[in-house]
Amino acid sequence: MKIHVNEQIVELADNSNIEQLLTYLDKPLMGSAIAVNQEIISRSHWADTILNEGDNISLFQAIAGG
Amino acid sequence: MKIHVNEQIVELADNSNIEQLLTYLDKPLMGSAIAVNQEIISRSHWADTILNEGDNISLFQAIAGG
Amino acid sequence: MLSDDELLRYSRHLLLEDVGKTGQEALKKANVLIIGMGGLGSPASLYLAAAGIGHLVLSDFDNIEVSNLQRQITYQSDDIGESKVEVTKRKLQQINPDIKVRSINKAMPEEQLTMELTMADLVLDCTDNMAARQMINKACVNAKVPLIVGAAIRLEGQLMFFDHSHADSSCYHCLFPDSEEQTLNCSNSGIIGPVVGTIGTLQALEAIKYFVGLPSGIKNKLKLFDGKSLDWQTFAINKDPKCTVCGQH
Amino acid sequence: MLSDDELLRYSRHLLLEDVGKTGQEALKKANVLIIGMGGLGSPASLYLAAAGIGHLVLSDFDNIEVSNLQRQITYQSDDIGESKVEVTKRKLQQINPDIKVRSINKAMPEEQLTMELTMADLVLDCTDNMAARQMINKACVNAKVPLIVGAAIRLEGQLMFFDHSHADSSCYHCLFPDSEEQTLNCSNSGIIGPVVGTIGTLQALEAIKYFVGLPSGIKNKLKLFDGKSLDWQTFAINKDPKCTVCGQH
Repeated sequence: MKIHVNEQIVELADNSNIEQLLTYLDKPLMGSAIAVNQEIISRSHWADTILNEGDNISLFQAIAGG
Repeated sequence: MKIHVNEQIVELADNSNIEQLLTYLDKPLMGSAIAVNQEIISRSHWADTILNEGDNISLFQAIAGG
Repeated sequence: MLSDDELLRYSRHLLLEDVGKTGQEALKKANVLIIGMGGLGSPASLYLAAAGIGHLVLSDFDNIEVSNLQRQITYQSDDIGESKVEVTKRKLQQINPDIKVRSINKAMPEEQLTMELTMADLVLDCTDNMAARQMINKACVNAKVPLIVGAAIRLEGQLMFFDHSHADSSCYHCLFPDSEEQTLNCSNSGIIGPVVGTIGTLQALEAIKYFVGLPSGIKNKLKLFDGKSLDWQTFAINKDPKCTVCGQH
Repeated sequence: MLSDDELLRYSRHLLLEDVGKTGQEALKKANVLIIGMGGLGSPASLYLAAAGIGHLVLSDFDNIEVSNLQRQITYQSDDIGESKVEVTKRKLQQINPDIKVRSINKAMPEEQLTMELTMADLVLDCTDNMAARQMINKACVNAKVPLIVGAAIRLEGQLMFFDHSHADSSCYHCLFPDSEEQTLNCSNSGIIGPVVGTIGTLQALEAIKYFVGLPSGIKNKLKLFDGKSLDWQTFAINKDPKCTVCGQH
């Protein structure tokens, strides 16, 4: 299936969950947040959140500065 | 036809132009700007811009303050 | 009650249906704790003092350095070496002699923060490190004090509002559960002044709206600001029932 | 060339790939004319001075009144009665002694504005009335000087960037062709400080980006800010070929 990650198209196996996406992207888990279709998914739900064709994924880091 | 004006649904005669919309809405022309689907339409094109079913119209006033 | 001087000073508020006399009196009664007097705390504290927030408490342990002056608009060159909170306190009182400003010139340990929260109606997190952000969030959750979080680096900003007076509010830890320090901060990654300025200014806006009774558009939301495009993205933050800070653990 | 003091002062810029030494030197060479030292001009001028814009020209004819202090964060209570440009000039020099600041303590007639534009790389419109806005736009179109326009009232803001160094740029008059005064301004409708502060701060951001060579996300665009929801709308402004200011009339 095709999903969008930070506005880039990513081809991913059907029924992948968020943890599998992050492993596939080789992105750091530390300090990361992830949203599916503009809704933040808590870390505790990354393993049980199944992604669907056409989902818009936003992946970003915590900013600590100020 | 149905169009959206500042996120409200407005029922308008087919093939209406922007001037006709403003007359229908009884809105002041002075200081107003109008956008159709996120694009500003110059005052000189209000009479020849025909609206279409489903168009998103934004109508707002110039702000002079600061 | 507002004095004649206050009626003049706040006339641009009194003209607003959304503020008016009632709103101005609510601002006058308000107690706001601002933690961090850097790039976020500068505009946030200036705008809140100007708006007539009656009681401001400022916390920071830093002295002013020349590299702060590129963006921390409260400070001037001859303030270098002085305490940020003391200089800010003096300037806020010069802007608005009607308000009370108290300074805490140290890094507050958790117990002191908890004590301060018993007197605060609202907290602005204007800090610059993850450990402080997690501690402030936890203390605000426990004390049920609303928290407006700002953060910025490079040309990017983040803004959140968690109203911990409501038990169903999500929290900063639901969004960012990692307490470990990020490698990226202003000192090693740089920052454009007006980017952090925009976020701090919006923290002040949300604070004013909170006290005058205007609904916030960003409760349990995260706004991401891209200073390159000037685009904003908005994300809903659901409460994580398993959150070790705000969940039913 | 940057001095050792400048390398320290601007270290948070020098860390940014998008600015660096080249960008900082471009800021140092830049000439910016800011017209209006009110709610927009306050943060805009503070952030540009802090960022190291080498030459700032400030124009306003007002003296400071107590009702300004609710949002115009450059000014303090004991400045009341003094000239806005003189007080701002003094404070900007205190923030950053390395830059040059010149003040124009009057309403500039068109000829003087045109003369000033021969020395300006960029103009910020921070005024508070439609007549001034139309005059500034026309002069910038004719002189081919880029113009960043800010405006705010109540809880609403508007932000635009017209790069008149390009002949195909649209202009303020393409968007708002009416020169007649609007009935709504800050004096009769009120304003929340951080709303006008956000717009002025973003004018400064766009100015900094322009000089360091970062593309603007808002050229020939209008950003509308709703301070109640914190939502932004973006509109494209096409050049009106029949525009009496920028068109081929």
